[in-house]
Amino acid sequence: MTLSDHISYALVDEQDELSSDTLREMYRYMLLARALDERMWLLNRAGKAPFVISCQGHEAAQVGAAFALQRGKDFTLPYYRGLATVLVMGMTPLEVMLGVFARAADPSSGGRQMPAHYGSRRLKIVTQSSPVGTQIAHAAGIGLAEKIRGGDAVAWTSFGEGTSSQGDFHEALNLAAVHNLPVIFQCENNEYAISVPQRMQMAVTSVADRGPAYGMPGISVDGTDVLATYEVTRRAVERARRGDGPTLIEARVVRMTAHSSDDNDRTYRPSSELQALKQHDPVARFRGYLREHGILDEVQERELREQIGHAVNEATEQAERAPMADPETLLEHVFAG
Amino acid sequence: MTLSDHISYALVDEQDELSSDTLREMYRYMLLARALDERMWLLNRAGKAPFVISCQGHEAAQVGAAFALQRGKDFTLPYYRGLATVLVMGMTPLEVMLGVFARAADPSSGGRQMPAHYGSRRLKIVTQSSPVGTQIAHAAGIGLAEKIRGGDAVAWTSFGEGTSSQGDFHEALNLAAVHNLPVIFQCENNEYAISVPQRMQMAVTSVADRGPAYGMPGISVDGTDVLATYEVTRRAVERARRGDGPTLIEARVVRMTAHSSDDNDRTYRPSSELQALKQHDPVARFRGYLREHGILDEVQERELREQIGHAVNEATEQAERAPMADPETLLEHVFAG
Amino acid sequence: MAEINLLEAIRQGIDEMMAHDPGVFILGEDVGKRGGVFRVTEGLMDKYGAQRVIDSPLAESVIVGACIGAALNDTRPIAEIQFADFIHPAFNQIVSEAARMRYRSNGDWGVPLVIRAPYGGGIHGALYHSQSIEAFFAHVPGLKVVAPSTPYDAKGLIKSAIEDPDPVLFLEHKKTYRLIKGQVPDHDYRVPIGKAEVKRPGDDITLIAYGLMLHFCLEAAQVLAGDGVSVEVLDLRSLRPLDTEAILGSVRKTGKALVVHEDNLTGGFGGEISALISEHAFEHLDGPVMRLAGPDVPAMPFAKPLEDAFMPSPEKIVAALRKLAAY
Amino acid sequence: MAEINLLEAIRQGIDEMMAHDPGVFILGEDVGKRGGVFRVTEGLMDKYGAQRVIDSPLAESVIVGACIGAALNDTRPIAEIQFADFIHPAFNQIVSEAARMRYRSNGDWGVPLVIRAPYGGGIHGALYHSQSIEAFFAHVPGLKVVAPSTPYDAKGLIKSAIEDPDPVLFLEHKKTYRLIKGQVPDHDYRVPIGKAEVKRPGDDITLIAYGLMLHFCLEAAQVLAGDGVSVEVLDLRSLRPLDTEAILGSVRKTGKALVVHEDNLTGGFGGEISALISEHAFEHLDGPVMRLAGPDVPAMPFAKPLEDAFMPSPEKIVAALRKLAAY
Ligand SMILES: Cc1ncc(C[n+]2csc(CCOP(=O)(O)OP(=O)(O)O)c2C)c(N)n1
Ligand SMILES: Cc1ncc(C[n+]2csc(CCOP(=O)(O)OP(=O)(O)O)c2C)c(N)n1
Ligand SMILES: [Mg+2]
Ligand SMILES: [Mg+2]
Repeated sequence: MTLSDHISYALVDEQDELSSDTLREMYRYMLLARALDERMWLLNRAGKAPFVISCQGHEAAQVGAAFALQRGKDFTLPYYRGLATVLVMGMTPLEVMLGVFARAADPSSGGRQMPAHYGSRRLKIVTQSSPVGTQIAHAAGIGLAEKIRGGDAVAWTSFGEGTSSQGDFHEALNLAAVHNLPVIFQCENNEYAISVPQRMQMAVTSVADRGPAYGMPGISVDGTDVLATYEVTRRAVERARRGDGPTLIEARVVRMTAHSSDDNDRTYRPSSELQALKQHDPVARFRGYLREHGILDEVQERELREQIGHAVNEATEQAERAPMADPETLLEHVFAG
Repeated sequence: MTLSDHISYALVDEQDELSSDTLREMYRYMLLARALDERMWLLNRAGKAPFVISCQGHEAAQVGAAFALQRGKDFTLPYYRGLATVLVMGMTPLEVMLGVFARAADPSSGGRQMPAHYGSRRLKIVTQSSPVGTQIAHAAGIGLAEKIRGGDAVAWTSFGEGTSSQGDFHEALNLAAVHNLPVIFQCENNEYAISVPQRMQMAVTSVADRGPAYGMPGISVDGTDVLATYEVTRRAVERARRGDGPTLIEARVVRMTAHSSDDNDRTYRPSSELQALKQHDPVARFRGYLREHGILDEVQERELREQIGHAVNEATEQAERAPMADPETLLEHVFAG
Repeated sequence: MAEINLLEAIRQGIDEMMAHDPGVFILGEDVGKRGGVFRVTEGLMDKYGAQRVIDSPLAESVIVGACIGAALNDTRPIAEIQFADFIHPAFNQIVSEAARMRYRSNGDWGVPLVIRAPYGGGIHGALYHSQSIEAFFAHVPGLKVVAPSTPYDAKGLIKSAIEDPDPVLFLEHKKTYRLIKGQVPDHDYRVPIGKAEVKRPGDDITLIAYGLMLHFCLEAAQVLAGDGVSVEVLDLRSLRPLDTEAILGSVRKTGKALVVHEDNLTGGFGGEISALISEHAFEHLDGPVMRLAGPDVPAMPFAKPLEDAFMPSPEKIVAALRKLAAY
Repeated sequence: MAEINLLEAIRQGIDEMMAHDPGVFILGEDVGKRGGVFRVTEGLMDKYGAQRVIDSPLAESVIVGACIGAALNDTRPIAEIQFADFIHPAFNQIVSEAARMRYRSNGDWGVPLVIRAPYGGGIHGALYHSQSIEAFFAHVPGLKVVAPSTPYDAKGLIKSAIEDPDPVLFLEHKKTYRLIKGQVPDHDYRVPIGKAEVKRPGDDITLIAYGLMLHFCLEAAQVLAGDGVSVEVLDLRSLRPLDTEAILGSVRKTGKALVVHEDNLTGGFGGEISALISEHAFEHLDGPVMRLAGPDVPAMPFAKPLEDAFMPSPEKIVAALRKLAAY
């Protein structure tokens, strides 16, 4: 039994008032993302995973947003921090771990890409590259095709605040606004682009300020608050499905780790800042909320963690045992057929 | 005697209250630009100039802005509609006509580029290409170098509203804002990019709306009003010289001709609109102002027109007689030395 | 059968595909009311509506990028780049994205996209309206690059390109648009991507070209016939996939080869063809593989004497052929 | 004389030029506090201040575009592209602008700009952190392209590049950064742009390479020496301007040539070299000019077995050399 069996697809819908089950399910995804992420770092330190890049600190923003989308219908174009996004959209821990180990069965790329370059046609998670920002244009195009074809699916894409400096961000938001396309642009602002702080990246305090410059709403939300992110995304999805056009959402988050396993953020982040990070942990925050509101008790929490721990172990072991791609396959899939 | 001998450099300074002489000088540049421009079309229709692209309708925006700059000190990076800009910055009618005829002595490119791709190192008019928007980044870089070198020159660049859709616009304005660079971005909004109307180009009514999204002032001005354009530019120049950073100015203008001599705007512009264009003629408007305020009488006007007519004739004849580049020179200037 | 020019052939091909498949649409600057600055898409907006013939903002990266996205969402986009010279802002989207999505997703996602780009000079277009761009893109695995020279091929290839499951860069030589006319059958047909064609058979020298240069080569071959030299003219039609067998087959027969392109010599696609020949037909060579190409200057000037000096011409090709024949 | 690695050599070269000329400055992502993701600029911000070592926004087009502007305003900018793979958004600024300003202004304006870009694979960088990009840029007239393989050359070339009045793309093979060490003199010196160097003299085969491949070629040549075959290894160092005389001189002597690069085969720069040789040294050839290169797949995969299968290796070079020797 893998964890994915527990996923209740029905929970991912557009309801306004979230049931306790849904809230616990959201929490479960956040915990799962965190557990997988932490495991990746362990594997990296153990020399088993040459490259790791984290979603730690972004879980609430991603889970909140993804719960406002419809799995199997809406397109997601997450970036490399999108682990929690792809989990909610249906990727299993095993599938994720196959990517971490770059195995042949990695659904994203068969081990061709670095880990965290998620993709799955089945789940409408669009294959992602490393050059930042290109997916923002693809999201606009998916929305354009949806409009041409008369469908009501939504394209949701995510990227960092550093990436909002790329020309593709500008061109894509502008096009989406001109044509009222059903697209949601989620900027996960963690205030750093590797070592470059936000004040060296832009002269405004919020990326959301740019929405109106394109003629679309720009909304800044506390991205460590899963319910707040859910709610703004839900409204943006409604707006998009109604044909009223795109929304830019800035989710303010924290990057709780170094940029990646190749980085050392102590060289550029003040230690006081590093120490304060834990205070903004979105997982802890949501746990506090659930406990406070009596939605999650200690027993449930323990069960959940055990379940997840088990799933992560199993996924890790299974993935590690899976074979690498045959060198003969190097030449495959340049073109179709 | 060429017309340039008449140019009083001192007039191009930062004074607040413009003297009558200065106002007449502004008018003279507008008239000159118009006369040269009209002559180019005649030459085109006569089969003597294979390509013409116009500044008609943009004269006030360009002359107003350029009078706020300091010739020989400030950099200009105009686009292909910048005839009036380069005249004020010191290019002579003969130099312009040498470009129209693509003669070897064309100071912009020696006949290598299409006409209207102005450039002159002596006059700090930066060599311009055809791919739109690239110069916006160069302007930011000139400002950056100025800051590094501790100078107080300003970089002024112009482009159309269509061009504001390019990624380079976004990246350059953002960089200029982050570093408070002494740059003025003048968008000459004539509501068309060839045949594409503004509403298909952007979902906002004014390009100036984008200034605040970068953390810089965005000012929309009636670009058919030479004095209004002068005034907003003067303030932007002061701001830039003070080290307070860049300004985005949208000058609302009209494109009184087809996009270029290769275009036929009757295929996409309603005839009512075409007929109404003359009502927005910035040259006529400024003439009205000067007459109303008793700054220009009929005699002066006639003299000015005669002088200009003479200068345009002379420039045309001289340029036409000038030799083409020797084919042997094809391989020159790929690299220095 | 009707005689039409190359531009009309492309328009017809697009029109027929749009009529047949509602997923085919066009995105580009001035493609709508204006029908494109060269008029390739003229009349298509009236016929298929502003939803399928879309005047884009002036932004090439998102023209291509959005078309990639649209291709992923079950449509068949045609991106028009107004002049090939202006494709460079979209370089990243083409090279890093369109060309790699299938490979990087291990075959999961594909990008059925056509990018049309009018290229080439000799039309008084100056430095930025005359460029040949094929060398940049024919180097990119995952991208198909075609460059037809006749109306028949153009129509057959544009239809193949639109149907192709992978991204195709469709290069249209501006000077051939109205200059080159030819018979095009009334019935539906395709020209396969990746197949060259002998446009004039011959025995003594293989002359390899595409686009406008193909026509200059045919003229030159005619002149050489007068010299008693039989020149085989091979029209590549597709640069990627390249019809290596057709090239090698011809050269093995003739023993000599001249490659002609308008693009700058150094690092141009002629180098690839030359290298292939010397690697795989070395023993058949009776002389050096030669190249005739645009000189190594940044681009083609506006002034007529300079433009003429830049352009390869039938005369220059004749001179090179004579040199090779005499070898 | 001190033994340092290639990365340190580049840093030293930049440092010395910055000390000497206050107009030299660096613009790039993470070049400041972080000292670059590879640490090439480590310590330079402390030394020269945040005004001259500038952490740019994440936007390659304006990194290059602003450096072009700065170069026009009397400074000597060094643009760092974090990985060569990410240079493509700046393609338009490099190709249409930097490389053409001198030509298009008829010599009036020049762009003294260096663009540094770490390229190449074999470092587990996967599809987008491993690319070779030289073929795209070595095709562009008006641009210089260098690719050193030793610390000595790297230091001498970066200094020449910074002093050069024209734009230079400076390619640094990532795998050589710390792997390749060598003696670098204490005194000020330059290595001229446009000059190749024989790194190992030989008589039977000319082996041509640059960057990391040069070292693999030296290893392979050593193996062939054991076979009794004398291989001359030519390090191009500059791809543009290309030292044609050095190439032809060597091949005229040996009669055989193998070109090696990591970049994809088809349309790669090896084609140009092969074409030059067969055009200008045809009569001296005792065998086909051969190429060994990365296969024609969009890029180098992450999974080790696939990455290894992609990379040219000393063993593959040995095999190709043996085949050529036996010809
Ligand atoms: C076009 C491009 N340039 C540079 C890089 C190298 N790079 C990878 S991530 C990154 C920083 C991204 O910052 P941000 O967008 O804020 O996202 P975050 O990692 O903070 O979530 C950089 C510079 C890249 N991947 N693509
Ligand atoms: C990158 C690029 N794409 C396309 C073109 C072709 N083109 C030349 S001018 C133009 C329209 C420009 O419109 P706008 O910026 O509004 O300036 P205007 O001509 O209206 O003053 C286009 C599409 C170009 N020159 N460069
Ligand atoms: Mg960030
Ligand atoms: Mg306009």
